[in-house]
Amino acid sequence: MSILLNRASKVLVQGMTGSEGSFHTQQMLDFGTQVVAGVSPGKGGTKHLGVPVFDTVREAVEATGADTAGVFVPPPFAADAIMESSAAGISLVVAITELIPVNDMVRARAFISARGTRLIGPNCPGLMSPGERAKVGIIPNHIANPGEVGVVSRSGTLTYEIIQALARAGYGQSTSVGIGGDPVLGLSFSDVVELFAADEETTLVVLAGEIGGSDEERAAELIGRGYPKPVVGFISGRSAPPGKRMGHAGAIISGTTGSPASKVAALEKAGVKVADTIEQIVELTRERLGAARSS
Amino acid sequence: MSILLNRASKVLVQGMTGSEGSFHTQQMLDFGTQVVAGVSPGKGGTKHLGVPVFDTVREAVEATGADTAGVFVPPPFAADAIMESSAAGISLVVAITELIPVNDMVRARAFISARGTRLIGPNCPGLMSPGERAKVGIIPNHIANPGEVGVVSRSGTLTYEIIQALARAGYGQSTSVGIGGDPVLGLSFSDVVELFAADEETTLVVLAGEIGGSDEERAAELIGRGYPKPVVGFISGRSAPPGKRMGHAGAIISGTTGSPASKVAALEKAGVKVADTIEQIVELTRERLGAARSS
Amino acid sequence: MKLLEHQAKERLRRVGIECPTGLVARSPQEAEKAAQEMGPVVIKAQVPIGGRGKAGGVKLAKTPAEAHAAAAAILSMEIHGYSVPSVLCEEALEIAKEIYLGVTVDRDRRSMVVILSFAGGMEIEEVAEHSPEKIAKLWPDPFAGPQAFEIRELTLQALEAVGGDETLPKARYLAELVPVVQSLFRLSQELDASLCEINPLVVTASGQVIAGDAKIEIDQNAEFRHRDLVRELGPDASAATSGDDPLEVEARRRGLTYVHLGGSVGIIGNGAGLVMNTLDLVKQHGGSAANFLDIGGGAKAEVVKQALEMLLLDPAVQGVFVNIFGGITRGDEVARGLISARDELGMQLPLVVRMTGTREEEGRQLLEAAGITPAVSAPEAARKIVELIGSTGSS
Amino acid sequence: MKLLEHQAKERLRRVGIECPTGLVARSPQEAEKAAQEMGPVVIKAQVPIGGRGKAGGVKLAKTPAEAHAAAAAILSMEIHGYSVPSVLCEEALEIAKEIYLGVTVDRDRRSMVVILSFAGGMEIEEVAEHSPEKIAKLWPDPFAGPQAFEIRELTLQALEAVGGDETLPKARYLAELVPVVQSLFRLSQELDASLCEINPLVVTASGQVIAGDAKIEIDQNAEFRHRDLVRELGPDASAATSGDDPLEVEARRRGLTYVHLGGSVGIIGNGAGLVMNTLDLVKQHGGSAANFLDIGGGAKAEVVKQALEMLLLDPAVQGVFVNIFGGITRGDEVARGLISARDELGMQLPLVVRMTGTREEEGRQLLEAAGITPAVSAPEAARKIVELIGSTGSS
Repeated sequence: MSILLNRASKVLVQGMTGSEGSFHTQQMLDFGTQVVAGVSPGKGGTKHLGVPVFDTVREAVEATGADTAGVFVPPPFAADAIMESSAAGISLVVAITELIPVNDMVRARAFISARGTRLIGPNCPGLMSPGERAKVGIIPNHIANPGEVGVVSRSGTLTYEIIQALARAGYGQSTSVGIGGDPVLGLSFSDVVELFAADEETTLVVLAGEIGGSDEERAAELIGRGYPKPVVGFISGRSAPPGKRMGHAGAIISGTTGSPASKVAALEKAGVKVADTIEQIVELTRERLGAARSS
Repeated sequence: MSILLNRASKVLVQGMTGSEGSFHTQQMLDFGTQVVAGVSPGKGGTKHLGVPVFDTVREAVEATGADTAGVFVPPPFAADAIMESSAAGISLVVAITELIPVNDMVRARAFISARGTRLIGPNCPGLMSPGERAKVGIIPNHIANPGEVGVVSRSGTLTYEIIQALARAGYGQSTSVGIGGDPVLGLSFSDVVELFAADEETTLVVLAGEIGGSDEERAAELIGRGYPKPVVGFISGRSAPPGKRMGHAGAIISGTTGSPASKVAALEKAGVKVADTIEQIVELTRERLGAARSS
Repeated sequence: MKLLEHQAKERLRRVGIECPTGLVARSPQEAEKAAQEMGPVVIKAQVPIGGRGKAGGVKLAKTPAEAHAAAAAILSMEIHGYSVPSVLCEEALEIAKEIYLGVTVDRDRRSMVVILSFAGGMEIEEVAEHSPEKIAKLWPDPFAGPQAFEIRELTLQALEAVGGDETLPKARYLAELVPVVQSLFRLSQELDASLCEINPLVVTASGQVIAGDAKIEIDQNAEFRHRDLVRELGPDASAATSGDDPLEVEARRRGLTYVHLGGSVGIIGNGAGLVMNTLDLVKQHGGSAANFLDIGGGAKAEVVKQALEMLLLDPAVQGVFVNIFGGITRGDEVARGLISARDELGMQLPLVVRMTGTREEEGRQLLEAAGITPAVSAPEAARKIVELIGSTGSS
Repeated sequence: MKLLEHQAKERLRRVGIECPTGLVARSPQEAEKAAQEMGPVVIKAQVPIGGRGKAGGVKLAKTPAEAHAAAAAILSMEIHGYSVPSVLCEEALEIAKEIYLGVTVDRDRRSMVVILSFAGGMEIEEVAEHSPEKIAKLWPDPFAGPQAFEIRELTLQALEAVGGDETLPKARYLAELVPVVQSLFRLSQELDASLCEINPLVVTASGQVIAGDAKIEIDQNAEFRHRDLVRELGPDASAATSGDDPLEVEARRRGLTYVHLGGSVGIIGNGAGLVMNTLDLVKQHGGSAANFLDIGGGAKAEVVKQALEMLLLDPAVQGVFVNIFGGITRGDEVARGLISARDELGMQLPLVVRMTGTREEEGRQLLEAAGITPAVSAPEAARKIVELIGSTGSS
């Protein structure tokens, strides 16, 4: 098993005919993902990469039964694409696009929340369930490794680092989820941590946070109320000077929450071992799980 | 019994300290209505007509448990008042105010629908349950008469005519509801007719429509699918020339629905006897109910 | 309040909707000059009423001389009762396709509705009546407005409804209509418009999408939010909403809800339903109503006086029937207004008053003291006024 | 993109929020003339940075001569690294009360937030830190915006939080703040502002509610929707968002996501999380990072070249560590950018590259062909660059 995405998931890709959309759809297909439709307004009725293309998500859903959407459309149109999938009944939307105006995301988030749609991202690497040969997003195929560790991270590239380091030590992933680095996101750490709790395949969770916001603190609260699996934590940005804005990740340290110290303290209070380096994530995982079984 | 409003209803009045609000709140109190609060921003903490006044509906609801609101505030502020009551958990809002901009009402209607609040009006006389000594709105007290007829009408003054004519013949009302004459309304004829179906006290329903829209036609459809009580219909505006706009009631005849002929035909097809005059409403009521019992 | 075409297009331009270059001319000379600057132009009567095309109020002029002649002809016209103070001289478009686009209120849905049809142009009303399936509709969330994806869905639906349209590639329609619809909707909200309509939305031979004509009507209940616009457009714009009848225009100037019907019994009542029923009663008793006049809820004496004055402007009125059932309206206020109006205006015509409801007794006493006997019921009052006017009065 | 005070106030005025009369002066003479017209004025430095009051950039001038002197002093200042090209001469307000009002993004709530406090003015940051309970917040529906009733509830909450305020009667506060908050929110939406702030919102001795100061910052991701504004404000406004560091200003001019940190190891990476982790790694290995520079997802060779060029502008940089983990970013693109930049810029400093992920192999081959050996892991790369720079390099 896995969370959010499995071999039965039927994926459509919004913006599939664009350059990024094409490249990564091919990667998703190569990985084994059931990509059943592309959506590009005006190109309905054609095929691309062997996948039928539709003008609207609604048509794609009606024709193919798609339940999951990957969003690769450019920033000015991305929030609309997210809302379109939600309105058409897609249950999980994965928005890869970065640089979406924050107001657009505030509105899209309100729109999809009212319709019960789950969103991952935006400005995220997406998610991958290696044992299910299913991925939506841009996590490189070659680092995937089926296994028992659930990974949830804010950052894209850091997620890859962690997956790769775990893989080298022989630990695979049930599902890896990059929740994204924008100020306004879909699923939070808490949401994903809760999903991992209920997933049989997952035996340990790696939570990789960073400075800014208080999503890590809230996940710590959740874990502190009793969590059935070991959790390994990691917080990046510890050497960032307070008050410096670290890129469009919107990582602004404000008040006492948001600082690396606050996040580490909250996690440790909840009984989470917090690693100082990526190498230490692997060590703590080994400590908790014993020698790798999937290697 | 009655529909929507009974002796247990706790009513707050928005705009109670204004001239219309004061006058009609006194009438409501005289009728026996439990008016538990007034809301006038800035006058919170005072009393008016012996009733405590609050700055916000939320405070009034918290302090008094009010569940029903009457809106007497001027048109520019009326839609906001409706939304305020809805947001504070009021379950029935009765908006008397007329001349509210239609866009305001479209928005208010969407707002309250999302919260499950019932709205009567705007631009309506409100409702009255004589046997329960409860009224919200402006239906004159002296015409009230407890009884078994449920009255639902678009027009305010026409409602009074009908109540009075029925009363003179000895028929009282379970509840009389004026749903209002604006283009964008809360409860429709269908909604009220459905409520009357389930009310034990009500043995016959008088439905008084007018030209414009297709609410009467849709109520006829509902009745046509099987309705447990006799219904007497009436349509005013039969001598209005087609295409003439009859005041801010927004009564524009468009296409084939909306015309008096269409409405009368739809009602008759559903088995509803349609009266030509108010006197005939009384006659048809007598035909269906026999001699008045409440006289 | 209706905007003239050129006023409406000015608003469309402000929200980014493409409109043809145009100049307003108040004389044939100005029209000639415009044509000298612009080349071939269409000369269009600026009147706040539909159907001007069929009435001859729109002419193509290929040369300045033709522009002069066309403007002279149109400026001397009367179109459905309106004189033509100005014409709009617009660059002539090479029309490849006419689309209908409108935003208005859908009372059955309690919502705003966006209406789109690829069978646009002058025949849209016929389409609406005989082939309503060719019209696609969208009911947007009033706060969010129509989203881009919703407009693409609407566009596809409208295209399918006419079996497709090849004037532009599908991708262009899907892209071009999104900002036009969003801007038009936004404009309708900003202006509190009860109608914002572009008909035709023209696709030109070169593939440009541009507003051929535009109608904007402001919700009269929302005029308090648009004082500047009311001032800018002047009282005629407000007055024009009710139609082309001079009495109705006058009534609007006075702020009264009045419809001229042409009979001999002047009607004043409170509440649209009651007034409509009063019309029905007068007809049932063999009379003919001169008008619909609703003084609304809570009318004060001054409004009643204004209403009576209004009725007396209609030379066909031979008697007046006042029908008041007081809820929010109070009998004493109505009585005071009637008495002072009758006295000040020196009214000699028969006056029948039926009054009941709130402060009925006080009103009745005032009327009786002034020598006016109220009727006991509305049907009785109807019978009485028809009797008093006599058979000569019915038209 | 930050607006200067006078630019922000111009926007407030357009949406109906009252602001003091003001004139922009670029010389002491102009300030003197303004004071002659306006009477006593406040002279305020127009710089895109907070804290100018404490830095002496705001002076009261009671006479034209004082205005001349104050403007001369302020125009020759440097405030947190910014020269002062102009001052705003504003009518002096008789301040009875200072309110804080702001609209910004609340990332924890995934929402816009309206912030209101009756403990406004210069001390708001202290209030936020030590008495956060004195600040009231509202999270409006993003489509509907704050409703009037919600603003009244917010106002009451803010009043209660400070134990009431008698400067104005409660009814006036409830009435006056509604349009100000609604207009400010609408403005924030129209401008895609990440921050719209009025601090202080002044209640004057005569009871007028008026914006004393205003800050507006536009979301840089939304600048594509505000091309006109970007053009109007010029590149300095965009550049100012990241702070007052000249290197950061320059980076913004080049469109790079860069933060100056002051150490000796120049850092380039893709993804904020990875770059932050790279900083941590450098520190863990005894080095000090010169900067944060995130080339983002899918960066092309040209961007990589720009990034390297940027790093070399920092004289403290003694070596460069490039850390790329390709997802949407491709190794070959990064390699091409690095090689051409190194060659064109004639870069002599140590360069350590760690590259893995999408098109890793192609990138690695390109680097090796150009004589750059990639490190096998990020920690190894960190160790290597710190070694190459040597102990003299760490600050």
